[in-house]
Amino acid sequence: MSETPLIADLGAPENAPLSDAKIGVVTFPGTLDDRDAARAVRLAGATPVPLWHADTDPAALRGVDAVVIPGGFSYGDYLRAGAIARFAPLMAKIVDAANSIDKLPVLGICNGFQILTEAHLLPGSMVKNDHLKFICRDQTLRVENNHTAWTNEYREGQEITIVLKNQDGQYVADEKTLDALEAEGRVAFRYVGWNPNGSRRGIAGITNTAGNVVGLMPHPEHAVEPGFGPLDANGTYSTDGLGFFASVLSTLVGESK
Amino acid sequence: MTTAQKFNIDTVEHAAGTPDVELPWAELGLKQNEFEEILKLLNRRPTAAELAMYSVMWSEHCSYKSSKVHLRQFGEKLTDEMKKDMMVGIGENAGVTDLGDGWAVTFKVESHNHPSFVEPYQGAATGIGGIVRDIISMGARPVAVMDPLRFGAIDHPDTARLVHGIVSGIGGYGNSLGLPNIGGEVVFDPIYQANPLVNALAVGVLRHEDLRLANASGVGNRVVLFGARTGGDGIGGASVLASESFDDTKPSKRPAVQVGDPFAEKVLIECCLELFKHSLVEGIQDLGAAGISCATSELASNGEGGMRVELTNVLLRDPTLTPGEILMSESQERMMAVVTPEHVAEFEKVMEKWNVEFSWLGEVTDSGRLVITWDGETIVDVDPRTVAHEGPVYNRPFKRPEWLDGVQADTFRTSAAGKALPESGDELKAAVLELMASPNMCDKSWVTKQYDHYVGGNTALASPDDAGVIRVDEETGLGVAISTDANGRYAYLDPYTGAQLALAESYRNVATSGAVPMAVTDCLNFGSPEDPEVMWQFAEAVRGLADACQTLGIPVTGGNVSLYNQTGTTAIHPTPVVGVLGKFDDVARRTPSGWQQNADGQAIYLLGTTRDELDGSEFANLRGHLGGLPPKLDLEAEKTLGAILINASRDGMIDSAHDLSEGGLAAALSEMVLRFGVGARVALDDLCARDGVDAFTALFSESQARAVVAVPRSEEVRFNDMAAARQFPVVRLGVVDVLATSLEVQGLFDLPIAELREAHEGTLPKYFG
Amino acid sequence: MPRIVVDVMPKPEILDPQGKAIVGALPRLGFTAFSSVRQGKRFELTVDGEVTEEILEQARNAASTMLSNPVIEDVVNVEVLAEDAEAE
Amino acid sequence: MPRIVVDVMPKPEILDPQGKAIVGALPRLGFTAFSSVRQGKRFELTVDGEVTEEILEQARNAASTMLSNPVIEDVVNVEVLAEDAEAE
Ligand SMILES: Nc1ncnc2c1ncn2[C@@H]1O[C@H](COP(=O)(O)OP(=O)(O)O)[C@@H](O)[C@H]1O
Ligand SMILES: [Mg+2]
Repeated sequence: MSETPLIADLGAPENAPLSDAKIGVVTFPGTLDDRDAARAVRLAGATPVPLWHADTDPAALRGVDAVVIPGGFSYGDYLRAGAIARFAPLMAKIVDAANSIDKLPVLGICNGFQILTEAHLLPGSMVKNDHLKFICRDQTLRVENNHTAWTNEYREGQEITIVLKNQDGQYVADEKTLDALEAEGRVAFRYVGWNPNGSRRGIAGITNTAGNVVGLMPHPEHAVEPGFGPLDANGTYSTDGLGFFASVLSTLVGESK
Repeated sequence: MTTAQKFNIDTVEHAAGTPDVELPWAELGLKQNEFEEILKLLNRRPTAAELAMYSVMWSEHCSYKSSKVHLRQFGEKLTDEMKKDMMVGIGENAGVTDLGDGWAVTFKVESHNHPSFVEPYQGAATGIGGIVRDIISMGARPVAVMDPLRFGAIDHPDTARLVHGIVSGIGGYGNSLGLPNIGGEVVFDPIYQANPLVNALAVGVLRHEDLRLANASGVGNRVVLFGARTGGDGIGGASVLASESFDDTKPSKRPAVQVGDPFAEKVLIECCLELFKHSLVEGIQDLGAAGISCATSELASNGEGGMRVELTNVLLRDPTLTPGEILMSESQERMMAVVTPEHVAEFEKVMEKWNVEFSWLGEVTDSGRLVITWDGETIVDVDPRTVAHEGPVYNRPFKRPEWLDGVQADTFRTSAAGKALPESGDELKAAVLELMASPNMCDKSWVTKQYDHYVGGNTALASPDDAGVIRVDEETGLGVAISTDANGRYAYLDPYTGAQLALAESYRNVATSGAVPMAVTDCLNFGSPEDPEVMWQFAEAVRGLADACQTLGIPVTGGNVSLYNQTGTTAIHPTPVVGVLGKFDDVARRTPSGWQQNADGQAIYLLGTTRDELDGSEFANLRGHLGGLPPKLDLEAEKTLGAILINASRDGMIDSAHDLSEGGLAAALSEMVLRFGVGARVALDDLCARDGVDAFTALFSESQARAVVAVPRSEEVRFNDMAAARQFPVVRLGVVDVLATSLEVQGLFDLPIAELREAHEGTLPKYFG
Repeated sequence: MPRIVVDVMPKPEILDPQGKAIVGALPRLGFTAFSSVRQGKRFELTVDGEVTEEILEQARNAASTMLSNPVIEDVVNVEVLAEDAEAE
Repeated sequence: MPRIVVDVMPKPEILDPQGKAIVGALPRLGFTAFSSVRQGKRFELTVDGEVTEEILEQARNAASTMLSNPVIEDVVNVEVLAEDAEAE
């Protein structure tokens, strides 16, 4: 078995209602936010399950109910962000499961989003920020679509503050694709106030047609614990990121009913 | 033909038979007496490979030959109290301090000054890479980095190149490793023009049982090199070794600079942590300066005393490298470990899982000799201690500079710059704005927003707070705080006191965040040790630092010395960068450095005494003056202040706190307002009356052992009682006013936050885009 | 040893932030002749032995599947590097 | 409009982490023919009007002073792009 080393305590809090929901967290070489994503899953009351990029076992997905592809610099972001990771054996399984009738919920955060576009699970791509620098800031987003597997616990139009940190975060796609995304309501999140990287139409995140695959550049897993994340407009700690994980749990509960 | 013959290799046998061969020892930086010492040690001439090893290991950088006699004080002045929590002290890759609950922390600061001047991006990037490997080699998981930086004048034509390159290099490497950057320094001063200082600090945490040291013990244990392949990095200057026979005329091409591969290092970190978790290595050492020469000789001499290595087993990036060059190469992202034979298979499995290249080089012996072969023929046969630890030690002459009396006599108040000082409200307001927009006091977020400070999810405070705070244990909230500080101007005016003031400030910053100071690391950046005046500055700074550590009761656990930071005969200001680490039982108790949104009506107090101390200050610097004596040091007052801040935060008596340092009260109040955009109304009258100073002095003096705090109304009595019990001066300045949109200094000026922010935040973008 | 060059450029309709920054900076250094700049990538793939048509085909496939992302980039060139270029 | 191509490669003796990562990944996709990969940059500078020798000289200067970092990179090529290449 390929265990991801040193993801801290992986158990959900005891007696959590959904602690038997298993959410996979993928580690590639160069992944950075896997431990944070696992923590967020745990704080949301589910059980994080480490998944290993190179796992070729037929059961490599280890029976998880959803998958998070966390942020970082897989393969150093060399060549293009996500370009090499996309070819990992595990990715083929994730793509199949996401496209299957079971519609495995998949969330790609930052580098995870980049990997999902390289894997063609989501349209468009990311290029360097328009200012060409890495940027780390507390970022406000508007939830444009609250019907996806990962956003149903938000209100439509709700503004949330989570962390943005990236170098290649400028979302680009051709006009036709952008128009289609808008028309189909597949823009899931938009930057509010300031567009931090020059993304087309202020797009911070998108969803696939079925709503089970969502990718975004900012990091919900860094806004789940008071005292350790971004500050909202009132200067208080934001835990707005928890909604992503609560949403997927609702989705799973809904399905099992 | 053997490989040795093919390469025309200089073997031990060959050396013994050819005593008269001319060796390029001078080109390799050795002095005549040092070369003679080598001849004596070996009782024959060294082989080319041995010469390579001795020359790099006996360099200033690796042997500390000029600084050693002074650095000893850090050990000699240790008291039992200071040793209490120190698990590993000076001498290992980094010091280790016990945090309790089975946790320990390791941290160290190092310089990468010169490489960063030559190639700013890669120089700074590999600076982070190097210090992080020191932390890994202790058995720890690195958890954060910091970057104290110093540049030339902000408007010098070369400064933008350095700022852009160095900042993106630190970010590019550190961000890719997943290490939050939690603090540092950005200072501009023409004295650093062609000598920017790029210091890098890393901190790591470990469970006690994971502690690893750099020693090769256990006869028969295997020695392995893993990570990146070995290339010609860092041996450019030693290209005389391109031909081991010293007669070849064609110099081979060697890289002028090293390029870092942060991805390779990230994989190396995870791979090492997996090795530690399964206890697969006995000893481990990172490869930094002097590469394999350093790793083999240190591991061997710290362990059983002997090692045998076959050098052709080293995986090469450049097949033209000669044995001497392989021994000297400083290629990044490599580690060396000692593994028992029974763990070899498991070790290899971990390497394969992480796709890390490795090669078995040899084994530990009890021969007392480090024997290196090349295709079976012996090319090195030395006592490893003579390479690693028994290098030359110099008692370099030092002499107090004659110019110093003149400089110290030239005080700010008696100088032309000290005339026509701001007095009226409008003048003082303008001066505050000028100060807060000045290169050293302005907002540094142009730099820090290029750094990830969230990754890991354990960052409880980061820049611009006084200290960076990292949670170590998620269950209990156990954590650490770190601050790094130095003031080159103070140290120039008086190196003994200047070094102590750096420690005092760092200590104060850590205490202000609410943590209990525990340990010290230092990076001593100075000019040439061959200049007796510089050597005097160095000796004084070390003496000062060691004395002050003793008084404060916290040990130096590791550090680094960077000499020769000078252009021609002009040395940089002596710049002892001091990092202090403190402990929190629960980081939830940390104190942020600004008024908070929910703090309306909280009382603002100033702790400490304000004197007329403007010499060496930021205000004097704005007026182009540097002379007089630095502010008075009072370590007992620092201790008391620290105790008050720590206890008050633990008992919920203060909600925000900010220490006073460069820029004095004016800077502290401005920064507290700007932190969360919350206004305040203060008055200086009581302070001025009590301390006998005018408003200008109250605002801009840099007297030490002071801090501003915000106390909830309900806690005022308790807070005052506590300060009184410790006989520490406090004065109430005013109140936090959430509705106010300004910093109002009653009777003098009302400074809108928006105006202050614009001045404060505009400076770096103006120069650097 | 022979090398195959693969050149990849951003698609014309995709904004190229690096090219834009360069074209803005050139005039400040006195280089005024250029109205636009685009920055792409050049890969040099070393082949041990002879470059057969099959190997060239591998290079073309690698160029379109991995070395470029067709959403934002075009492969503009795949060719064997002239022998003399190797000398330098 | 005519374009000048500037090709910049990491110096051969300098580590190229990107090339290293690519050469490690290629075999996993079945591209086994390549023993090493180096990744450099390709710039296309557009000229309004004719490419004179003076403009080409500007391009060469820009290549060595701004488009490359001479400490770690070599300019391997500065040339006018053949007209037909513009079509695509
Ligand atoms: N200024 C200093 N203060 C305290 N310890 C120092 C100082 N400079 C060097 N040291 C210690 O000397 C030892 C050797 O230093 P160094 O050569 O930098 O280590 P490394 O080989 O791990 O880079 C280390 O333990 C280091 O902490
Ligand atoms: Mg070390």
